[in-house]
Amino acid sequence: MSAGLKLSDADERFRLRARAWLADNLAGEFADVVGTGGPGREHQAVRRRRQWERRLGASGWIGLGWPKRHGGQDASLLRQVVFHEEYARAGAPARLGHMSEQLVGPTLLTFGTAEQQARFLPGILRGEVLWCQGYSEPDAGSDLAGVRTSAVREGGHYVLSGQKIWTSLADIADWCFVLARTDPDQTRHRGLSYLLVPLDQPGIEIRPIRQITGTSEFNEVFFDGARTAVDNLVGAEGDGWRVAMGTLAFERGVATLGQQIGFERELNAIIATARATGAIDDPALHARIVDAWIGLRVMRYTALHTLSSAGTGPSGSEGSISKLQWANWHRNLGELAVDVTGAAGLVAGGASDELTEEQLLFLYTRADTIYGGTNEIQRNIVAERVLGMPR
Amino acid sequence: MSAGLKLSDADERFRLRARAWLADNLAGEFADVVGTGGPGREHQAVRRRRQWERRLGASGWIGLGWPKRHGGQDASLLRQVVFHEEYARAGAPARLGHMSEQLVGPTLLTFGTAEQQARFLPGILRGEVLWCQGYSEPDAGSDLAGVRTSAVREGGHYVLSGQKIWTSLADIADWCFVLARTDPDQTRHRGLSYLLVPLDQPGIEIRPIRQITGTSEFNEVFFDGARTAVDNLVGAEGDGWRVAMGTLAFERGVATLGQQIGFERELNAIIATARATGAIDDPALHARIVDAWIGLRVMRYTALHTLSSAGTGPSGSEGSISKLQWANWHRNLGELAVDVTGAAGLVAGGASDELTEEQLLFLYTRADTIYGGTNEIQRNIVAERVLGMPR
Amino acid sequence: MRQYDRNEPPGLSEPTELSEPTEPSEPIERREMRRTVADFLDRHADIRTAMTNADGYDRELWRRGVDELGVSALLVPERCGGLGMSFADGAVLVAEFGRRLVPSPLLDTVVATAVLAACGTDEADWLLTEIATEGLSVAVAFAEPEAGWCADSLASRAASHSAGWTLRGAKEYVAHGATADLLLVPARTTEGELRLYVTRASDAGLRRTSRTALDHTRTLAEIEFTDAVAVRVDGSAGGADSVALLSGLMLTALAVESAAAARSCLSGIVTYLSVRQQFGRALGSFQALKHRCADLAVRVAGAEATAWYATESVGNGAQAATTPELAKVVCADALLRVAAESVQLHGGIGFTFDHDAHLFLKRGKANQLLFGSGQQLRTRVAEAAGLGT
Amino acid sequence: MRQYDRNEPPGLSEPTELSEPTEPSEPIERREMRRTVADFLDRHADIRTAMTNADGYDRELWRRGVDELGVSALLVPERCGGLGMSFADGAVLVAEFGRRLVPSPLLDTVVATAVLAACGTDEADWLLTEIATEGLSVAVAFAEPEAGWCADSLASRAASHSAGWTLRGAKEYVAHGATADLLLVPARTTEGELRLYVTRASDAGLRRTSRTALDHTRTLAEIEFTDAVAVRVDGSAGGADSVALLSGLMLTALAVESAAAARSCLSGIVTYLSVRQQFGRALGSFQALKHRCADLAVRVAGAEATAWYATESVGNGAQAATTPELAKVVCADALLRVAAESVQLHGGIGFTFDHDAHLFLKRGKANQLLFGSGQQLRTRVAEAAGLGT
Repeated sequence: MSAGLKLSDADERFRLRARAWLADNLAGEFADVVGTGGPGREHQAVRRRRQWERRLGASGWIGLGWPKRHGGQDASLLRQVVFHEEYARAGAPARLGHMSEQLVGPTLLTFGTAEQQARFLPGILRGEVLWCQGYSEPDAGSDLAGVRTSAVREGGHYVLSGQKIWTSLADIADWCFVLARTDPDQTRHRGLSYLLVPLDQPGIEIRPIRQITGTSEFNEVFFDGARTAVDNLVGAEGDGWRVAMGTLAFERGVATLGQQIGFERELNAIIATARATGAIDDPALHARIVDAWIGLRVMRYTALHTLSSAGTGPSGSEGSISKLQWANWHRNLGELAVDVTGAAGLVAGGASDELTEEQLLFLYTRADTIYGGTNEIQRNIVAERVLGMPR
Repeated sequence: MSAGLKLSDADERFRLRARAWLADNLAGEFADVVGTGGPGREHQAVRRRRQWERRLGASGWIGLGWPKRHGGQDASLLRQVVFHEEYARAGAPARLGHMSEQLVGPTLLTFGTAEQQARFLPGILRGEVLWCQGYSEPDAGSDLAGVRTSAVREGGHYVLSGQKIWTSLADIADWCFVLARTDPDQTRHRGLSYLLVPLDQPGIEIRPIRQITGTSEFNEVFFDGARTAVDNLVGAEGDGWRVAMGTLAFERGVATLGQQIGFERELNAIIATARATGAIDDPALHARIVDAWIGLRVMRYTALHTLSSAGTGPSGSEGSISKLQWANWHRNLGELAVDVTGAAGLVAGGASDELTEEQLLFLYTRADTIYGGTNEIQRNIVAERVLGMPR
Repeated sequence: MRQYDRNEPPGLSEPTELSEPTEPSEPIERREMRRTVADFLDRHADIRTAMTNADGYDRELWRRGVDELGVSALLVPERCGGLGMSFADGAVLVAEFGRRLVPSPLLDTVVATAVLAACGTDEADWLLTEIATEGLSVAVAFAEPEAGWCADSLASRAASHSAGWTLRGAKEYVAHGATADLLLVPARTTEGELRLYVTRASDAGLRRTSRTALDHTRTLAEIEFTDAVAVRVDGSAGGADSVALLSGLMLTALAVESAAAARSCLSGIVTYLSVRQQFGRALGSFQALKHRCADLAVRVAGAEATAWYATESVGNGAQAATTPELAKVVCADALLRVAAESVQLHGGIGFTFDHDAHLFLKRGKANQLLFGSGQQLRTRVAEAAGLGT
Repeated sequence: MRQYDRNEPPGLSEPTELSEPTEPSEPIERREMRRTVADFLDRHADIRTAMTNADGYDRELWRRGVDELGVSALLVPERCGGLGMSFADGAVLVAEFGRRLVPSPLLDTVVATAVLAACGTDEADWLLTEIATEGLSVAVAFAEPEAGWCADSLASRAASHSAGWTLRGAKEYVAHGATADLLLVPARTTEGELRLYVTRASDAGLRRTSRTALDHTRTLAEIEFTDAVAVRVDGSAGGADSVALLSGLMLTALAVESAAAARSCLSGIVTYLSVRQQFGRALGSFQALKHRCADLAVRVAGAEATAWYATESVGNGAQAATTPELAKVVCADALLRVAAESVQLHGGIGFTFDHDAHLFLKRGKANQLLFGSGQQLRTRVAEAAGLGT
């Protein structure tokens, strides 16, 4: 999979530096975190992975692409991709700081005041402060404009009431960025504000949601009189929709090629299983394996194509195409995974009597086509904004 | 395929009678019409097939299910199915009188005046008078309520202006049943009337439409001052929508099981080709062949299931499910057909340099998911009327 | 005559009322039975409690079913104190339990009693009498670690003794095998002949290990037989036929169950989409979702018809021998597809453990795998149809 | 940095303007060329006339292309009087001709000149000079009745004589083979070595038979060689490499053409749906149709990227050897799928000969079959990837 990225000598040196650092650091003190976390296993080794975040931050690997004046490295898009690839290839643990670095950080860089930047960015860059996202609500689903959680100004604070859902990492995060309705007289996307809310306070209750995998990566967050200072408003009051949509746009970015390395590892494991069980000799399963292999290449070429046009092409639209592409591919991979195990897929595996990797993949990938914008929402976006079809 | 129909002894005797009649009549004078007509080949042997219609009529095989008082045989649904099966199994030619017998006949039985029934039904039953359907218009597509062809009353006549399209057999039919707008002040499905119009008159021009197969089964019909007597209005003036929709409901009926015998013949031919070309050893093509075979069984079971509930179950709704089922199956069969021929599918076959049966099937079956209500319309109907989903 | 019915214009009628799924073709008595079972389950079945208790099903519900519905006696001939009903009657129960994913040894018991009734031996009749009167549950112990569900490859051994038979071998994927009262076991005589045996689950010569199943609503067990005392139940005419009947009925029952579950899962989608509002309107009014539901409806209709046909043609020699295989493939595939769409169309909530969407998904995947994979069964169907390569 | 771009909220922005499909990543000069070619074809190409005339293409358009665009000289090295451009430049022409389904020997000529330029022999250079200056068209005569496009099985024979070479054998499915000026032919020496030869189409030792093709926009010929005079064009280093290059470039060119045709076919669907009114609104506003178009857009984006990658990596030994095979499969499948949806979504009009929908459908099916079926190429890809069974 390494083919395709055309690297300068300097970029190649950067790759080697990243590779060496990861090898060194994952071999020693942090050997136990290798391969932990990730879809279906977000509950693994959380304390150790928090420590790992600090290690990453201390060595300057967080905020690679951020401007130097804000503590970043001003690294090119290509180098960010390279780092993601090396990170995935090294089997480094799933990032707990993903939302901190990729969502709230960029939002603050774009919309935050100088004070907010000075206050919040360093903690993110050091890997010390973890953030989670408070957008979805039970009755709104994919329709973010249906947000009902209210934030009422009382003196120097906003007081929040309502419920968020699908908040991953809320149980371990320090702060939450919340989309709340500050103007009750406005409807839909008007009258919303983007607030930074500390989680460790009375008035906030966090309940894990048990998923179809049996594990809990998502939470419900209940606000009942929770407070945050007015200084923690990002953008203008009532301008939260614009800020939040900006955040969403940050979500899909350079991680794609790194993500594909994880996909390749999963596919290789499935192929190995198929050889072991003899499933690879089943024509239908073999055809699906080959299709998966080809599909992974097509995703890689699509990402490289997008990357090669970065800066000149339209932005955002590829995000939805890429999301549909990988989410469907991954979901199909989940079905393939359990199918190659044959009848053994009927029962949990091994002595621990826990679901097998293949069963977890089958179940967990069902979320891929739902979270981060459902397939249905993505198709709307592609049809209307990429193809320009009428509403 | 003969399994599944539970026949009484009397019904079994009916089957044998039909089989014997078909064998006798197709072996002698009409031996040359065996296998003629049908999708992609409607232009074949038209004169001889008109004569065959008369032969059918003379022996009482037209209007089997019609009431005896109108010249029919009052045959049960089961016997109608049996006749369709035997007809298909015998390789009898595609019916030119389909629309006469299955569409306009039932419409006249339900909505016609006694005079209209007396005037028009005997010609249909004798196989002498052929009818075609004037519903679709160029700008309306599947939206029948968008009909623009106008019929203006002048004395004892309606005078028609406008254009119909997708009118199969218009080039050989004697009459056309036309949905026309008699009240120009009304829109959509209001103000339409159902008129019987003789085709052999000035003011009507018929132009064949060349299809993607290169042949022409459909026509455009241009009305420019064409006339028909007011006696030829079926139902009340302005009530044409209801009459026409009744006609559409007649279209899908007992022919299903007979149709499947034709499908089985096509599939068997494809399997024979696959054996000859070695395509059957290609795992992907073999899997598609098996899926097609299974799909044909499922269609048969679905038809039998529907039949077994006839009279007690809801009507109409199965029509859309069955249409989606067979149209998609048949379209897939068309792709399979050309694929099993391998690279030979690139060029026309044989000395005549005409498209092969497989190529014709590939091309023609594209129409299956369009005519008689597109897949899209059928899905709307299933969702809203079978599943009861909100508009 | 149906073809003369009047019809509303497409796209202009009001939605028809949603009614309980029924088999419009079935005799009135059977429809009555369906309603009785449905009422019974609506009142008494609690899937969540049943699937989480140690037994993996609700013993109280079983007991009640024995008393009120005669679930164990249903297919037992009247000569053995049963109700003497047909497999098609039993399929009604399988469908209604399946529609709600009720964890229960019902399916295996229905099939086992049908097979025992067909055996016609004194031993079988004696067991049937006990099953009917005591309300015993039966599990079908068929698959083996090496053979899977391929009857020809089964290797468990039955040895003849003066007192009867003893069994040796290992079985797996036995539904409710850890809790059933009796086990129906195909095994080979020392001459290599395939025969059907019944053992008591309490016999000291067998060890049952419950496995955590992907499908929470159907527990699976491994069973090791080490000289378990058994009774041979098939007659001298030929055990292979009995084993083929057992396999055919299990496949048919799984097809019936899958089709029924697919129908109720689809109903659940439609209900949710009709109620759930987003972007200011019911989700179910979005055309893209409607069309997907319509495609599912086509699939479910085909599955129901196929399950119906397989049930109707049970034991009918005129039918293709592999109708049960075909039916299981078609119906299990349909269920998995509907269930997958159910998770998707429910959005986030469909991904939670508390929502039932995943139970249908897991049942769908499990039913695809039980009694032979899609590919294995397709191969059997293809060979029987002369479509071999 | 792209990830810092602002973004409109989903579902609230105005539709973006539809622009001509471009390769955003391509160098400015190449984009200029694309625009020039597009303008040229928009002005001069008449597909319907070209496909129905006896030649199966428009000789006048070819002549004009030679004069105004240098279509035959494009990839000819400057030392031979050509423009010395790369295969990736040639792919721009292939894409623009493909987008419009222009019947033309362009694709084969682009590939053949690229292969001849890579040969580096005097014979190849001499031919290249003639192709560039005379504006000759070249057809690639590869497939044989027994071997298909499997290079290892090719059986046409080249015999060495004092005056040069003569060819014997039969080729089929030669695009524009009946009208091309030159034929590029892989054949075997008497020692069984695979080599590349060029014959003049006017040679008395060959007979060309035009066949009615499924795809009206690309005529196909059968060619029988009976001691046709030929020139060997590949160097002593190894003809098999040249034949592999020829196969790889043909597959890549077919991929590029298919992806471009898929894109323009999709644009055609979107335009039609946006204009066409039914039930009182634009068809394109129906969500079910939007979602299908969105799925097609994902597919086309993947095909374009794959064709781009295959083109960029031509001759790059670091790439997987079967990238061209993979690209042809992905792109031809995408084209057929888009074209099939195009016929469907255009409704009745899409089923008429006068509408272009069927031309895309036929091109899609033909491109699936040309140079190896999907299954054949998938097998090659799988084996090269170590996915063999």
